[in-house]
Amino acid sequence: MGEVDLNIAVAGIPINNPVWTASGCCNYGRELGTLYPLRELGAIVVKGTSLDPWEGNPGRRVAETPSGMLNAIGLQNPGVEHLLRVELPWLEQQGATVVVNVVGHTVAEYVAVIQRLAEAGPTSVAAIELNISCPNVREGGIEFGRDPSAAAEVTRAAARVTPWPLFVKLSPNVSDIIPFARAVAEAGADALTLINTLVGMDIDLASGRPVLGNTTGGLSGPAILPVALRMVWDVTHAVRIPVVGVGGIRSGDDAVRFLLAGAQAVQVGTAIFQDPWAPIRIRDGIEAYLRAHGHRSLRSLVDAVRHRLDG
Amino acid sequence: MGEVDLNIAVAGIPINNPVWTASGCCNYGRELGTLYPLRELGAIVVKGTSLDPWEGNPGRRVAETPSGMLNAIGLQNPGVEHLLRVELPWLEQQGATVVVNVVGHTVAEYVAVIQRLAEAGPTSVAAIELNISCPNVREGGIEFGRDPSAAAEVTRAAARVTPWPLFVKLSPNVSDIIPFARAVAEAGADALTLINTLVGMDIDLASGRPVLGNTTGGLSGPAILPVALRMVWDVTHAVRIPVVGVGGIRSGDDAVRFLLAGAQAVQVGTAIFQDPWAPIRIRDGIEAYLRAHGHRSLRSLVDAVRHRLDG
Amino acid sequence: MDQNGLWRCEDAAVVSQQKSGPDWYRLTLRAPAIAPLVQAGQFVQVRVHPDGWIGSDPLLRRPLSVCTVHQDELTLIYRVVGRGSFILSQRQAGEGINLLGPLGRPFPLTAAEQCPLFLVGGGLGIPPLALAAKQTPGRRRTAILGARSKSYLAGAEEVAATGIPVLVITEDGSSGSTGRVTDLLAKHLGPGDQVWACGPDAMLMAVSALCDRTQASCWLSIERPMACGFGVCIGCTVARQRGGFAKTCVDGPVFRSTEVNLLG
Amino acid sequence: MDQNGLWRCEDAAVVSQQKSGPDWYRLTLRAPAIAPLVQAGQFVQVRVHPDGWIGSDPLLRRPLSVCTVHQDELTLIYRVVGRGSFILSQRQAGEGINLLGPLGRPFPLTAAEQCPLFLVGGGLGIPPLALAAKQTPGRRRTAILGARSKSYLAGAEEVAATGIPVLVITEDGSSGSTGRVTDLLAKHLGPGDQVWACGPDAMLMAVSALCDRTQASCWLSIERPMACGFGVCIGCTVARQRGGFAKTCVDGPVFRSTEVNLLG
Ligand SMILES: Cc1cc2nc3c(=O)[nH]c(=O)nc-3n(C[C@H](O)[C@H](O)[C@H](O)COP(=O)(O)OP(=O)(O)OC[C@H]3O[C@@H](n4cnc5c(N)ncnc54)[C@H](O)[C@@H]3O)c2cc1C
Ligand SMILES: Cc1cc2nc3c(=O)[nH]c(=O)nc-3n(C[C@H](O)[C@H](O)[C@H](O)COP(=O)(O)OP(=O)(O)OC[C@H]3O[C@@H](n4cnc5c(N)ncnc54)[C@H](O)[C@@H]3O)c2cc1C
Ligand SMILES: Cc1cc2nc3c(=O)[nH]c(=O)nc-3n(C[C@H](O)[C@H](O)[C@H](O)COP(=O)(O)O)c2cc1C
Ligand SMILES: Cc1cc2nc3c(=O)[nH]c(=O)nc-3n(C[C@H](O)[C@H](O)[C@H](O)COP(=O)(O)O)c2cc1C
Ligand code: FES
Ligand code: FES
Repeated sequence: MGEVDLNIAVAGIPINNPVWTASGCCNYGRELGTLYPLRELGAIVVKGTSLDPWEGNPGRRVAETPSGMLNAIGLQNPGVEHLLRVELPWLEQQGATVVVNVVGHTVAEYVAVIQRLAEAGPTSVAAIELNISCPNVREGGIEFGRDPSAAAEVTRAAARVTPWPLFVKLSPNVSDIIPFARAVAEAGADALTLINTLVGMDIDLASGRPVLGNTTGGLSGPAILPVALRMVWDVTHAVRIPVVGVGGIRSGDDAVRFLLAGAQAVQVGTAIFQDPWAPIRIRDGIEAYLRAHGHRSLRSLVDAVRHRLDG
Repeated sequence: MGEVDLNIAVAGIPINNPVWTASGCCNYGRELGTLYPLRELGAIVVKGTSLDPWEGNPGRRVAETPSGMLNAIGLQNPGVEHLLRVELPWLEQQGATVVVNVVGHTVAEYVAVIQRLAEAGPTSVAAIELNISCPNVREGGIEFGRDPSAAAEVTRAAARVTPWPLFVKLSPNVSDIIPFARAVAEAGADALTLINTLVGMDIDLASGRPVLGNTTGGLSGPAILPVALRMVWDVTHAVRIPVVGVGGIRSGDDAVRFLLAGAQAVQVGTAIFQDPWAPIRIRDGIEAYLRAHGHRSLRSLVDAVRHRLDG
Repeated sequence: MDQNGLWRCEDAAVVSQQKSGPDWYRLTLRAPAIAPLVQAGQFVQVRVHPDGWIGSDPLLRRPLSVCTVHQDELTLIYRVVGRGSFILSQRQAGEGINLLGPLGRPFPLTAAEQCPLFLVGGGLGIPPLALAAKQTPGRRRTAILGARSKSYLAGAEEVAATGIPVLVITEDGSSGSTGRVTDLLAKHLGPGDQVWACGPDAMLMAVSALCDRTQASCWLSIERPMACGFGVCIGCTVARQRGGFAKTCVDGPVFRSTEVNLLG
Repeated sequence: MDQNGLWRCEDAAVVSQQKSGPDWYRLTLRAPAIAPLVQAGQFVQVRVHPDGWIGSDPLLRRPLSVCTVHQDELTLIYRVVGRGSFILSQRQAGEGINLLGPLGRPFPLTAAEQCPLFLVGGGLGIPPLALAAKQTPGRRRTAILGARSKSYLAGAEEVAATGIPVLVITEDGSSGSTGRVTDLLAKHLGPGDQVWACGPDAMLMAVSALCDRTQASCWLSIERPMACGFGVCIGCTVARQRGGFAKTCVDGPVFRSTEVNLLG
């Protein structure tokens, strides 16, 4: 049996396999890098990066839930200058393919992060991923990701300044995700990542108060897989730009479900916490599936699904 | 140690304990009735009832997911006449407290079901629960539950004709649940039930096609508990009418979390499938919690939480 | 807990668990409340987790047909196909396994018909036929059992142990004749005969079509994914020929072939 | 899988598991890749499920400090407080348990200071002090161990076995003197002394305040809920006195008391 070719280009970025690590679940790669070469990952999506350092939330930040977890990290990160000075040079040495997840409180902040990156022009960066699940301080704290026109506005502004392909990561906490997908696609997104976390909470029985310092948190892990898969399916049936699926993936079979729903790549987040080798296992699982189903390449599966979607 | 009093009135319905069975998860009570007296349940919310019989969906209807399940029953039910003729007389004999979950494709259908019930005036019925997660055929299939004005319209029409307290059961598949809660409260709802299922799907690896006959299905079970709890919390902090919490509850501790979030009662759905005695276990678990925390009555906990919400 | 209904919930004790084929197991449980009640064709809903397991995944019970009953013990024969059956296969003698049952409508055991009765089973459809053979002592029965090859004839031993004539057929000819159960059935079935069949949908449809052509009466035991197994979720439906859907867990799993439409 | 990093992943074999108190257990594992690397104060991330368990609940690993190391074996002492620790308590000799480790910043073992060192532990904070005593042979150490009552002094035996002087105090006086660890520590601590403390936040804050007053230096081992345990999620933070948050899993769990603000 010959090799299965896992190479694929997503929105013009060539990647050697479709399994990426999700933002916020692999930091800047140094920890996983002690376990295996980061080149083994299709891409590494680094922690949400802001213009200035963000402190993150006080109090308890994580809690376990049935087949899932809540997090309220509050996008703690050391800012774009640190990324450029410390993390990207190291990532470049590792030969990693880097996607920078960008966060901001205003359109101007998102734009400034991308401009600063563009100015410095690090060669390890392959794409920008806009995390629009941030509170839009100008609009009274409503997330960019919960209003299609705000989502389009930040996308348009980012598309104007990015020298790299632009991925927009959508929030699942909406009545209908399709208008968001359409709005950001029209505003210049090259690809979509979905989904971010669902909003949830836990309450402590002893105190009667919320467990998390931030009251609510983002629900991730296997529990949300069916919701993520449905949103990927909805969006691939509605827009033509590539989709990267994320949400609860912990096996090759899980990942293949997203590919069958029309995604061209997947990201792995929470599964890393239980098993830091999860992305490698998942990649190998996809390869095994392709081989068992007579595909010589990932491209062949992705094209077959695309054909079905178009048909 | 004295007895803990679990009696409470929710929107004017006196119930002997706060644990109800959720609609669609106990049929009309006959099956559970072979295991324990239905009077042991705070109330039984019967299967969604339509004017004429609904056939339900073809193809596969259920699938398991991590800590959850998907269902695409399609609201199969034998219609309101059957309920009146066959089920309610039997439920009355059992001394059960019945809540009728009502479904329809148009406002007129919802109204007609309630009018028919009102006409017949069965004494076992204690309340009406509007399930507004139905496709609104007049509005091109968009759910009543996904548009606050459609939700308000059907609520207003139902409130006008119901002789019983009116509960409205909200869909979690919305960007912000508060406008829905406010809209239906203003339109005359006496109480809110939340949440219904999240939309999800699964894909079969062998065929590459959706597992469920209906493509998507409703996600229920422990996986969704954090989302349900957050929505109950959001709504009890925004509106004054009573809230009944539902979503993934399978233990007394789970139920207490909802009471601490401001719910006055809970419903148990999916947990029944694993353990038909779950509602009884959960009731006993709430009682044990109240005793351990020095509450002589459920009322005392509910009032303490209300006080905190108002404070 | 009051358990005066027709079905019970009990912590059964594992008497023995053996791997008996490439991917299938024999599990014998001491279940004094449930075992004596089981009628052929009925099933139990099995909680696969270890005693006291605290966790919600896998969430649902797994339905398994009862293969044989000896006093207060019952034997299940099952194939490891996914995580539920895998976890079940790890349970060992002495451990407890929680069961709900017996559930479902059995084969028409009480119909005192005099015609020949064919018990037709394919693969994991064979096990319940052992109890069917045992519980129809007054009837002229023949078992026709098929599988892809010899080692997949799970439950054939139990059927043979009842003493009724057994005809075996495998797709690769490794046991009995070569072919499928309908090939054998076609040779023996006559007008007015009766067939009880259990196996994959494709087999059931072929058997049912053969019965129609031969004017034999036919009962099918149908598997559908279940959430509850006791009638409350309406998740396990099969289309009725006259329209609408029946629940396979309480209206079935055994249906008259003319009642249901397996493709509907 | 390549495991050339400083932390490893291995299927450790359960050598023994004993219930050793009202609600706590001693678990000894053969972990040849991890055991030799462990420094006092470090922990392992334990997958509590049985081998091959297929399911996603509980989802996360559970962090447990290493109590003692003997060649390729390590001993964990843990309390059953929830479902993860309950499931762990059901694992038996011969079974496999998957570990990640050793993780975290240990106590400042290499600092060759000459001052007296007090190892202060409360409740389930006692176990890691056994390894701390073992790995500081050149220093003048005293252990001060407290719990609510005698049977909750989990790990005190292991500390005593290192041969260092041990002072015990319980809230009910059932072992040693009556009161809290700070009552004893106050009697012995002098300026310039050093304290390594492990226990609940309230105890750590009291110890830290006492050290400040006494002008002793103080290290605290801090427990925070963790998702990953190896630095990628930023979920396990404690506030830094100079602002911002530190990760307890890689920047800690052991911190200089002046670095952190337990209330922040
Ligand atoms: C009435 C009835 C009797 C049965 N009797 C037997 C028997 O005697 N021996 C035997 O080996 N198998 C039998 N089955 C099939 C058996 O229930 C499934 O093989 C088993 O549930 C698979 O679970 P899993 O977790 O290993 O697989 P998974 O595929 O991981 O299960 C995932 C979900 O799909 C459901 N599922 C998967 N396959 C089937 C199937 N074929 N039928 C129904 N649901 C399925 C499971 O219950 C579960 O909810 C019977 C099924 C029914 C409905
Ligand atoms: C670095 C470190 C070392 C530890 N060493 C020990 C030890 O040697 N002995 C011991 O008995 N306990 C120790 N603990 C605490 C131990 O991790 C928890 O008691 C355990 O995780 C509880 O899990 P559970 O599933 O039984 O409880 P649950 O309450 O069901 O757990 C639910 C979630 O909360 C987390 N959690 C609950 N309690 C704690 C806690 N006190 N600290 C951190 N997370 C918690 C769990 O990890 C899990 O994610 C340590 C914790 C940390 C952070
Ligand atoms: C601890 C944690 C931190 C996260 N931080 C970010 C982030 O900085 N930016 C972002 O876009 N998504 C973030 N996410 C969301 C994940 O990238 C991912 O979309 C989500 O967790 C669902 O995938 P999973 O179930 O595989 O974890 C975070 C998730 C977790 C669990
Ligand atoms: C099989 C099934 C059928 C359901 N049918 C209905 C229904 O008819 N009407 C309704 O309002 N909700 C229905 N629901 C939703 C439940 O009442 C409940 O809101 C949801 O399942 C979440 O609770 P749980 O996690 O406890 O199941 C159904 C749920 C399931 C699982
Ligand atoms: S499985 Fe629930 S009704 Fe049949
Ligand atoms: S637990 Fe994940 S960073 Fe510390």
